[in-house]
Amino acid sequence: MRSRWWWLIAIVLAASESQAQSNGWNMPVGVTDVSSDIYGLHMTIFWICVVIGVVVFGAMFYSLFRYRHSKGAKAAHFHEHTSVEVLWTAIPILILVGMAVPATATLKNMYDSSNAELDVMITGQQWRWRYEYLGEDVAFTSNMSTPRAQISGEEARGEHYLLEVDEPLVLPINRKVRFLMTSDDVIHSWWVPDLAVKQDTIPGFINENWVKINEPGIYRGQCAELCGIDHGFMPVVVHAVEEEEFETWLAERKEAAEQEAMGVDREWEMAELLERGESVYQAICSSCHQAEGQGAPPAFPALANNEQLLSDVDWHLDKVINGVSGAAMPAFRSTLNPVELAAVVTYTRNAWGNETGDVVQPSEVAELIAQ
Amino acid sequence: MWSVVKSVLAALIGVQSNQKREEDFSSGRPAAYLATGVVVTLLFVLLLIFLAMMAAR
Amino acid sequence: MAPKLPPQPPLQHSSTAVADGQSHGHAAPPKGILRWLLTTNHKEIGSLYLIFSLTMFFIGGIFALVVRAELFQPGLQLVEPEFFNQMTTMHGLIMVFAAVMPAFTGLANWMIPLQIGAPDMALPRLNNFSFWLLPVAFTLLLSTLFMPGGGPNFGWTFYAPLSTTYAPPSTTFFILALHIAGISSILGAINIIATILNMRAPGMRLMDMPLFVWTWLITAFLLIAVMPVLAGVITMMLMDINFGTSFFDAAGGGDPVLFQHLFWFFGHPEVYIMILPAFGIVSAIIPTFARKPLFGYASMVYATAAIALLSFLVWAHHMFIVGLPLVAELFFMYSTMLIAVPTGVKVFNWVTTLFRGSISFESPMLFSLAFVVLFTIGGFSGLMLAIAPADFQYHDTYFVVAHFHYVLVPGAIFAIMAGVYYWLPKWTGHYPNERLAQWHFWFSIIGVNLTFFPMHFAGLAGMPRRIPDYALQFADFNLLSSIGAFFFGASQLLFVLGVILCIRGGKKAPAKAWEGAVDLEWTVPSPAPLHTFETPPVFHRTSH
Amino acid sequence: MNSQEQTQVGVRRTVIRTVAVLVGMFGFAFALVPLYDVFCRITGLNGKVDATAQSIVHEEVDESRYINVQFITRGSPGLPWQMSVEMRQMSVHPGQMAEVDFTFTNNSHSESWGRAVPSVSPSAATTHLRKISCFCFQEQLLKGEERLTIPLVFQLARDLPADINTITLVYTLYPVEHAIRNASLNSAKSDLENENDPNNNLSIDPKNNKAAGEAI
Repeated sequence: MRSRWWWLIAIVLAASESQAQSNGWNMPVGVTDVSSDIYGLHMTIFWICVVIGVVVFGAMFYSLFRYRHSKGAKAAHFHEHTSVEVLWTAIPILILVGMAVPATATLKNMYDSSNAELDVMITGQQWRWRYEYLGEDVAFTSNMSTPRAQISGEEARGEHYLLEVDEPLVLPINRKVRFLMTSDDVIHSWWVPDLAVKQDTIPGFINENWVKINEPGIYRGQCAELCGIDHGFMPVVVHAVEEEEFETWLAERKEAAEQEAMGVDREWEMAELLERGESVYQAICSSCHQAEGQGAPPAFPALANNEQLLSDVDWHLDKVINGVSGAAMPAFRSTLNPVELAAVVTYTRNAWGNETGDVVQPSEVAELIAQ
Repeated sequence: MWSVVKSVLAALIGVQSNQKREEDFSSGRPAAYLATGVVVTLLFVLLLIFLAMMAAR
Repeated sequence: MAPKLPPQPPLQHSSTAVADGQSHGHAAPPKGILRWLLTTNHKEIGSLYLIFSLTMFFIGGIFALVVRAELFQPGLQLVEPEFFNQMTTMHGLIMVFAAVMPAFTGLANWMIPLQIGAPDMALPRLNNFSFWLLPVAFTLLLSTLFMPGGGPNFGWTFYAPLSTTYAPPSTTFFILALHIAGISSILGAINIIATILNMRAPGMRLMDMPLFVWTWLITAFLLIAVMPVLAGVITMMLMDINFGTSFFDAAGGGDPVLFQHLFWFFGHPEVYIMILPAFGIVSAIIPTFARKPLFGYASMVYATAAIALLSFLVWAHHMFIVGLPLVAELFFMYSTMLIAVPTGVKVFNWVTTLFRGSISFESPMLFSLAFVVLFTIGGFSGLMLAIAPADFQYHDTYFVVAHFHYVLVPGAIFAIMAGVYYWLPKWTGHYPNERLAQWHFWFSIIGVNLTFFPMHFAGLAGMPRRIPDYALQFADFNLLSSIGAFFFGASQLLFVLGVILCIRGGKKAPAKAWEGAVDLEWTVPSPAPLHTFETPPVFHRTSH
Repeated sequence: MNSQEQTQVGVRRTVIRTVAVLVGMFGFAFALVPLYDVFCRITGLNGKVDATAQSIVHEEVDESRYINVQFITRGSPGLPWQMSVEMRQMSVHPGQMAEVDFTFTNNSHSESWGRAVPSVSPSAATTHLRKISCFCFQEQLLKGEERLTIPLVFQLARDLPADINTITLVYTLYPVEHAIRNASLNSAKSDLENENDPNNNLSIDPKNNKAAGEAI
C-alpha cells in the first residue's frame, strides 16, 4: 500500500519535468544558470532516492508478503552477515561521493560574486524590503500592495494575491548583479525561487549573493524567515528587463527622485497631506497600529486619542523620524521621504477623532532630518 | 592495537560482527577503545575539514 | 561487572527468580492523590509520564489544528497573525518538550528496569521530582498565552533578535519554563544512565541489553551533553533581555548568528534524542513479530553510537543560508550526508530481519512497519536537504516542514504508539482491542500521509513556512493538509479509547504476551506487579 | 546486601561523573561565545572585524591589481545621528595604505552615545583587511548638533585572494545604552576621559601610525 506513494510522486514529477517553469508541483527550473543547476541536483538526488526506495521497500514488501506467519512461514535464524553489511555500507558511501562532487561545484559557483556589474543593497525591515542601487542615487521601499480587504475576504482575491508589491525591484537581464543584504531589525530572508536566491538578512551584518538573469519577466517570492506579525505579508517581486529598458528606467527614477525632492520646498494643503498620509499610513503603519489607529497594546500603542502624541508634535515627529530604540518602532528617516513623513504625521494628528488641526509641512520635516 | 583501530572504524560506519564484538567486549580494555574512538573522531573531523578546504580552493 | 561467559549469540533469556511484589513488606502506599504525588515507583512514574505526554500531545495537537484551520483556505479567517505565530511556536515547543520527550522518558521508566532485571530506577525520589517538574514547567509555559502581549511568537527555534529585543514581555516566563523542563530532562537522563550502568541483572553485559535500553543509554548521554547548552543559550537570552548584555545583539557587539550556532549545537542532537529511542522500540517489535532475531544487533548498537557522535558535527546544516563561508558549507554538507550511512544500515537491518521470518501483523507490528517506510521517506527528504546548494531552495519552506514531520510523526510518534500497543498487555494484563487498534492504525496512516505529503509539493512550489496566509497557487495542497490534519487528529481519539478500554478489561494476557517476544520483561506476570525483580533474576544467554 | 551496597556506590559514582559532565557542558556553552569570536576573527567568518587597531605591515604595493573598496553607512532607530562618507568607493592596490573620512552628525539637541558596528563582505576578505585607525574601535559621544569627522585608515594585505576584486565595508550606527555603559565601568571611565576631545584619541595621524608600524 504505502510503497505506491513512490510511484505516485515518480509519475507526478516525471510529468512536471517536461515543463520548464514550475507548474506548482515541483521546484522551478528558474531563469538563471545557478537555478537550473540546483534544479538538476534536486532531480538527481530525488531519482537516487526513488531508486533506493524501490529496492529497499521492494525487498521489504516482498518479505512481508512471502514470509507471512498466516501462510505457515517458518522463521530462519540467521542474524548477521558481515560481507553483506560491509557492502550496504560501501554502496551508499559511493553514491554520496557521487552526489557531493556536483553539489560542491554548484556551491562554489554560487559563492563567487566577483566581477559584478551592478550592486544592489537589500535591507529587510519589518515588514518591507528596501532596495538601493549603490552609486546610482536610486533607493526605494517595496511594500506588499495586496489590499487588506482581500486578506479579510471582503474583496475578491487577485491573481497575484500576497505576491504583489507597489514597487518591484527592477533588474537588467544578462548582467551579473551583486546583492548586499542586511536588516534594520530582525532576521529576514530574501527569496525568489526562480532566481534560486535565498539569503538571510541579518541586523548589523552584511551578506552577499548574486544573480544573472537569463530571461526577462516578473519573478515573485517571499520573506522566508519568521520575522514577526507580518512575516507572511512581505513579498519580493523582481522585474527583469532588457538592459536598455533598465537604463531608461534608472534614469527616470533618478529624475523622479529629484522631482520629489523639489516638492519638499512648496507649501502643501492640508487636504493634500491627508490624502497622501492615509495611503502611507495604510501601507506602512496599519499593520502594527491597526487600520483605525487603535493599536494592539502593549506592543503597539494606540494612536487614536493618544494624549502624549496629540499634545506634543515635536515628540511625535521625533518618534516617527528616529524610531524608538529597543521597541518595534523603526526609524523612518531613510525609509520615507520628507513629503511622506509630513503627510503621515499630519494624517495621524487629524484622523480617527484626533482633531488637532495640526499641519506639518514637508519643509519642516526636511529641516529636522538635515539640520 | 590494530584490532582496536579496526573495531573503532567498524563502529564509525556501524558494521560489526558479533564474534568480533565479543572479542572486543571481553578484552577488558575499555579505555583503549575510548581513547582510540576520540582520536579517530578527531581525525575524521580533520579529514572532513581538509576535504572541504581542498574542495573550496 | 558480570563474569565472562563464553561467546554465544544473544537474545534468549530465562529468568529463575520472578518476584511477586506485593508480599515483601512494603509500607502501604498513601491513598488518593498523595499516592501519585509522592510515588517513587518506576511503574507509577512511568504511567504519570505517559499520561502527561498524552495530554500534552492533544494540547499541542489542538494548537496544530488551529494552525491548519487558519490555513484551510487563503485569507485570514479565524485568527490574527500574532496569535497564529503563538500557535505555531507553542505547537512546536509542546510537541518536542512536553509530548515526545516525556513519552520516551515514560517508556524508559516503565521498561528499562523490567528489561534489565532491576527492581526500580537507581534514584527513585529524584525520579518523582523530575516528573513533577514537568507539569510545573508547562503550566507556566501555557500560561504565557494569557499574559499581556501574548505568549512566545518567535517559533520553537526562537531566533534572536526576534526572541530578545523584539519579543513579548512573557518571554522571561518562557525561558523559565524551558529551564525547568530542561532540568527535568537532565535529571531523568542521569537516573537512566545510573540505572543502566549499575543495576543490570547479574550476567547481563552491556552487549546483552535490549536495543531499547541501548538507544536510551546513548540518548541519555546526548541529553547530558546538550541540555546544558540549551540552558546556557536561554540564560544568555535572559541576560540580553533583562540585564543589558548583548550576546546576540549587533548593537552591543554581539552576533545574532551566534545564537543559531548555539541553538543548533543543542538542536541537532535534540532531533536524535527524539528518534533514537524510537529505533530501540522498533528494533524490539520487528524481531518479535518476525519471530526471528534482530539482524545485526552489534551493528545496530554501533550505528546508534555513530549517529549520536555525528549529530554533534552537523548543526550548521540548519544554517546554510545565513551566510556561512564556503568551507563551512562544504564541511557541514559532507558530514550531514554521511549520517545517511549509519541510518541506512539501520533500515537495511530491519528489512533483513523481516527476510525469511515468520511475520504476523498485530498492531504494534503495523505501526513499526509504517515507521520503517515513512521514516525512510523522511530520511530521503533529509538527504535532499543535506545538499547545500539545493537547500538554498528548500530552506524554510514547507518541504522542510514535511521532512521533519515525516521523521517525527510517523517516526517518533508511531514508534511510541507501537511501543504502547506492544507493552500494554504487560502494563494492564489485557490485550488492547486489536480491531480498534487496526482501525486506529489505518486511519492514522491515511491521516499522516494526507497531512504531510502535500507539504512536500507546497514547499517545492515555493511556500515558506510559518506564514498565516498564502498565495493562491498553494491552496489545493493546504486544503488537503488541513483535511488530513483534522482526520489524523480525530483518529487519535481511537487511541485514547483503545488505551482506556484496555485498562478496564479485555482479553487476558499471559506473562509472555507475544509469541516471539524474548526480553526479560516477558518473564514477569502480566500485569506486572508493582514491585518486580526484588531478587535479581539470573540472566542466561542460551544458544538457539 | 553486599551487592546492593556495591550498586549504591556505583550509582553515586555515575551520578558524580554525569553531573561533572553537565557542569562542564554548561560552562562550555558560555565558553563558546568568546571561542566563536576568536574563530570569527581568525577565519573572517561573518565579516566580523577585529575591533582593535592593527599595525601597518610594510610590504610592496601590488600595482598590478586594483581593488574596488565600497563604503556604506547606515543609521538605526533611536539614534538621531547621521553618518556620511567622503566617497562611496575608492580603488586601492593591495599593500597600499588608504584613508577615507567619515562624518558623524548629531541631529538632536542633546548629547548621545553611539557606536559604528562594522561588517565586511565578502567574508573571505576580512582577514586581509588591516584597519590601522577606525572610529569603530570604540563608542563615541556627540554633543547636541555636534559634527565630527574621523578618518578610517586601512590597508589591504598583498595576499588578498585573487578572485576578490570588490570589498564592501558597511558601518551601522547603533545607540549605546547607558545601562550597558555603566555595567562596563572601565571602558566608560576611559571614554569619559576622552569626552572633551574625542579627536585626540580617535583620529590617529596615519603618519605616526606608520612610523609605529615600522618600528615594530
